[in-house]
Amino acid sequence: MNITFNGNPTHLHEGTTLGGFLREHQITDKTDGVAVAVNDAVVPRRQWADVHLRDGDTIEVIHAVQGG
Amino acid sequence: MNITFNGNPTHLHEGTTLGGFLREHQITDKTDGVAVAVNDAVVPRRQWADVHLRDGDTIEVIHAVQGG
Amino acid sequence: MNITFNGNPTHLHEGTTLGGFLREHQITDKTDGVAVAVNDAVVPRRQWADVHLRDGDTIEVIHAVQGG
Amino acid sequence: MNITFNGNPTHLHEGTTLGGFLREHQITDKTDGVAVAVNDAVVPRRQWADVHLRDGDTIEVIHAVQGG
Amino acid sequence: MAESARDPLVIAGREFHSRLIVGTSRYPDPHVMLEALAATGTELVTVAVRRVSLTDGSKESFIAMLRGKYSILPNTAGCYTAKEAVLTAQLAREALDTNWVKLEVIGDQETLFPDVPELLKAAEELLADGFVVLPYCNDDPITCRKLSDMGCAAVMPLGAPIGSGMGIRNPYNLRIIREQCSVPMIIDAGVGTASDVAVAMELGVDGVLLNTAIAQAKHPVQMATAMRLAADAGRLAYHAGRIPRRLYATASSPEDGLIGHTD
Amino acid sequence: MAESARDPLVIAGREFHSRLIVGTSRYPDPHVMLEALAATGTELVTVAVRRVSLTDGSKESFIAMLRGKYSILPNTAGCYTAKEAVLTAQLAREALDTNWVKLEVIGDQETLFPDVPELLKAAEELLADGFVVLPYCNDDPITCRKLSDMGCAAVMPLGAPIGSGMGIRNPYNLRIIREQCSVPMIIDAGVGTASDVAVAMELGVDGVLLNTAIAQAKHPVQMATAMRLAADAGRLAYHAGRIPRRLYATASSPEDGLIGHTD
Amino acid sequence: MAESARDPLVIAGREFHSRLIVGTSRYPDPHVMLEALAATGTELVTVAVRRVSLTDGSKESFIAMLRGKYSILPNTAGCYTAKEAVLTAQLAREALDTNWVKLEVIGDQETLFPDVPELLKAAEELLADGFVVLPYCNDDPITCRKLSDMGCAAVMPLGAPIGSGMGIRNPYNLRIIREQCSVPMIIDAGVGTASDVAVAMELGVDGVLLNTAIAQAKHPVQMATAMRLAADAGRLAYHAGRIPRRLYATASSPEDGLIGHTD
Amino acid sequence: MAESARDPLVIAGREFHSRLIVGTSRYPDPHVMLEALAATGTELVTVAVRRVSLTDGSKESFIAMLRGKYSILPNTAGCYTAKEAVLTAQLAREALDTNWVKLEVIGDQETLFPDVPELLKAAEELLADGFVVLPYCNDDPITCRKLSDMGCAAVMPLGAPIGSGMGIRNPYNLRIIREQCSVPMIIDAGVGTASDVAVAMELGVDGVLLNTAIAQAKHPVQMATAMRLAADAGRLAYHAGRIPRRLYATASSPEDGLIGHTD
Repeated sequence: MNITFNGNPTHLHEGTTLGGFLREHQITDKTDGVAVAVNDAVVPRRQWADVHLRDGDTIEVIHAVQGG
Repeated sequence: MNITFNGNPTHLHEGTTLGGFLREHQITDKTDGVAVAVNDAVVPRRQWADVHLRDGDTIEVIHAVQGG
Repeated sequence: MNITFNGNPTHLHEGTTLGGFLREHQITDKTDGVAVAVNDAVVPRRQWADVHLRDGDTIEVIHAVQGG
Repeated sequence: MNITFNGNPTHLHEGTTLGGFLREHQITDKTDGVAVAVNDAVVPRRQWADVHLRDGDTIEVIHAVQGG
Repeated sequence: MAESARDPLVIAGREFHSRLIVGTSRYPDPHVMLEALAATGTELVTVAVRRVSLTDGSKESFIAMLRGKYSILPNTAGCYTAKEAVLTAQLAREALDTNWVKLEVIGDQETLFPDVPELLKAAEELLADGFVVLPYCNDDPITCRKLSDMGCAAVMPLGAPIGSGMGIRNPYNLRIIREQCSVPMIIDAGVGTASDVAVAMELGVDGVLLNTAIAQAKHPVQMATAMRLAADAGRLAYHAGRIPRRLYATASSPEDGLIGHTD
Repeated sequence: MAESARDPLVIAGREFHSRLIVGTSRYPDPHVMLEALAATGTELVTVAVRRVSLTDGSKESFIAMLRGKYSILPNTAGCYTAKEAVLTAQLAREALDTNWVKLEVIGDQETLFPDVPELLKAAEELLADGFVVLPYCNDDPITCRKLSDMGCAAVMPLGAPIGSGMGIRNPYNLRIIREQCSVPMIIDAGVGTASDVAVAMELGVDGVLLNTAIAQAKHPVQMATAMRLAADAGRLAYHAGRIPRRLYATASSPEDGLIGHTD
Repeated sequence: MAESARDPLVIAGREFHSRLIVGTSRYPDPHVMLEALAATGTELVTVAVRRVSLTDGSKESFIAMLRGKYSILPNTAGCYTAKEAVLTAQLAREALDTNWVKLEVIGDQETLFPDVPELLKAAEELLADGFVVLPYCNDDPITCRKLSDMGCAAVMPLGAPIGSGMGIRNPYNLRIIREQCSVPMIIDAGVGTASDVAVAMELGVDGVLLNTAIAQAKHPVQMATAMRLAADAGRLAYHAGRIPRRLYATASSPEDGLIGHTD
Repeated sequence: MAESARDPLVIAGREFHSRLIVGTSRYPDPHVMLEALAATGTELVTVAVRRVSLTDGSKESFIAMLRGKYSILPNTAGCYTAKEAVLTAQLAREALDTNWVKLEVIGDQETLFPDVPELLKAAEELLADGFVVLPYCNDDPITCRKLSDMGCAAVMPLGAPIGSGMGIRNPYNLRIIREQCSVPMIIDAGVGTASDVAVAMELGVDGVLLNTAIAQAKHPVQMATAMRLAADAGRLAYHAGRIPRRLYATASSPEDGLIGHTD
């Protein structure tokens, strides 16, 4: 299936969970200062494991950076 | 019937027309620089004669004054 | 004889010394923060005793006050 | 003899008059907007003819120019 | 003034030969008002619309004084909401046979600063209804850009609060608006004296709307003349291209040929 | 301008119908200079005096352009001492048949600020020698008072350094000088654009002397016209009596009879 | 500073012993950033939230530097719409365990001025969602009043555009906002140097948010210390009650007992 | 303040660890004066000298309060001529065992502006007589250069008239003086509040002399502390190297990685 991750089209295997996808990017529910939205809705970290990604999903993963 | 004229409660005889009401205040469709709204809708001067006022109507009659 | 002391005409006995005159105003060469001019010339305190005042002398006695 | 003309050392024949010297520079008492000083003193134009220059004289000849 | 005549102010395709828009309020009396308006050289004057009073007879006298002499620009002064402002503008259009409006939607009785969202809403509705909208707004580049993008005929940021006489308080924002804004830019409100108008025009704005500075001056007609001259002066200076500012001097008389110096 | 004509500038008993004194230096060419001078409406122009050069033939051409058209005010620009300034003034008097002088005694080549003691000394000597002295000075109330007390025909404090175009840097000192000074007060130097002239005139000064702001503008003649208008505007506004400054607004449209409000 | 400690800044019931909120952006390096933050004495620092990059490994390093040392105030910098700002704030809340947000909704990439209607909309939604909202806004009294009326924890009008270093461009509007506004008032953006902070605090504002003036100074840590001192100085001076301004002098040394004068 | 301690003020070879010189006049009472002086951190305080009064007994009490705590800088306040000033300085030297003098020769009772020629004359005589001369003068680059050339230990141009509280009226002239002047430059007079001191120090001046702004504040001791902090803040900011001023913004949060934008 195809999703959009931080603005980039990305191909995933069917049945990938959000948690699984994030782990591939070294992000676990222990990673500090990170948050995730799927289709413009924030997904609390405790739910990452349960969320099954669907074709066309848009995923935003953010963290804190320097800002004024 | 009772209407509100420029913010003041006013009693009128049944069947009064807008044109008739205005004439009582020395305003005719020849009076320059005047405009009228009934219930927040402007009534062009050529229609004044045809408008029959109803109980509860709100009438605004304005003219130009000094302004910045 | 007559002298001017800080702008005021003053009568003195002949032979008054500067030191003697100052003592009358509780000023001795031990008094801190005070200075004296006779006829627009500063007289160091160690010389006060030796200076004999003359008729017409102008004496200025000053001290430090609040200033900006 | 040697004079200084507008800051420049200049050699003249004995007995040169101021008027004569100026004529050499196309300046006559008819020339508008010009003035002359010899040794820091202004010489009115009517006297130019009578002034005999002396060795060491300093001559300034000025005119009006653009100014603010 | 020959020079400025060559450079008319164009709003919504209409040419004006004065860069001043002048209010009709707060003059000592109507006679002084008319003299002062004439002295400014303006062709466009603002009026308010208000309820006719039951007591006072004449409903026509005021506007009659201006008819023929000036184009009328009704304002929506005193309106706090888009709804009030739109109805007021529609009544003014009906009363005065003009679809031009100085759109004023204020947020505060004391300071008379604009209410931005209500102003934008009113502008949109009035443009949809065919009005030529001249909005009074903050010196806010974003709001000015929105107003010009939606089709307002001009933007009219304030130089300072209405009636304050504080002049041009924030020339920096006005410069930014000038850079970004394609429609005519009129400084509305804040002018206290003639030099304020000159300063505004030198910023490159297209015109100035003023009222109190003239009407409440000790001598309104004289001040009106001063404003006309200042607008011409500022506009000309803007086009003439001023010298740069320097911390200090450069001699304006030649520095050679000085007397008493040996070369 | 009718209004300003009724209020001439009087210096040493002589009436001028313009409040601008204009320099003749740094124009692109003599033709532009003459056009610009005419555009200012001035009646009094400044010139410098310099040594004739041995090479250049014409000694008369420059002054001939001005003769008849303008009263000439020679300056002592470039003089650092009273001695130089006095001799320069005396030569100018002889050359130009005028006992008027713009007295300039500077202390510094770069900034062209005045040298106060030398200025006062030169003023004293020139007054004793029968000159009408118009001294260029600092915005220093004490020096201005001394100059006027000793009999100078005017005081001419700088608005900003010569040629800086910085305008009126310290209006406060100028206001103090205006309060204290009985002779005409002319702002000499610092003007960069038209509004600077209007600001100066609104302070109540009697006139403005300027040069670079016109001569070095992109379009000198247009700027010259702007300066004339700004001087008239500022003078009129000064007499017209401006409104007071307020932190904020007072409505300039009536606050009663608003639409949609229940009385 | 004993004096200012007695007078803490309270936002949403939380006490801060520094009146500076400091940004974490644009420092030469993280080490200098940490030193500079410490030197300001601030307890509250702003961060942005951005997409993690696929390439760069560390997702935690930056925030880890600040954790424990400072309260974190995430901003919504770069958002143009209420929708973007709300989602960004919600992500920041999830990522950083704080419901505080510096709400920034801009209308223009170049000037970074706020978009007023989108800002108001975003503030409303975030307040409804339980956020403590600190909005960056124009120096517009009406918008500030709306933001405080709807329940924002503070209003943060700009002193000048972000990063401009122009200081306090329009103290008049800020004074009006101060008069009208009951919630804490923070000057956000525009500070260029220490005196700008002192000037702001002397207007009676409750605090200053700054970043570029420190981060981009030649010596950020020194400037950070200067800012801390200036904030304390300005706050103290505000409470100390300054002397009135006068056109001129009143002697500060006694005028009697002068030497050489006959009484 | 560690940083500023590393950068002492050196006048005539003497080091001071505060950049403030503070007057002793016009405090509510001596106790407040002593507390305020201590709060400024100053090491050098000014006093006047006046005739002892026949009536009042104590001749020593005032100076006794300061002895040991502060270096004393007597002034010649109230002197109109070089002659008066020189005698006053000589009396002060005899009375206070110091050859330092704040030289003040004024031209006007009301404005207290200096008399330039008398000031220069007095400075010359006092220098010849072995004094360390700190002259109060106009913001006049030429006079400042003369004073420093003749050997004065510092120049002390006014920021605004004594007691006016108007702050730094003409930063341009002060910048020119700073450029040209090699000796320490102290702003004497004009300060109204803490930010004025910060502004002065950011111009690169070496110190500030003030009195009324502290003594006449509602809370002198608090204002004294504010002045100390402001001097440190301004000095540090001057050394820290401020960011340049820009008309508008440059983002202080990164502009890439924004949410909801497709790359």
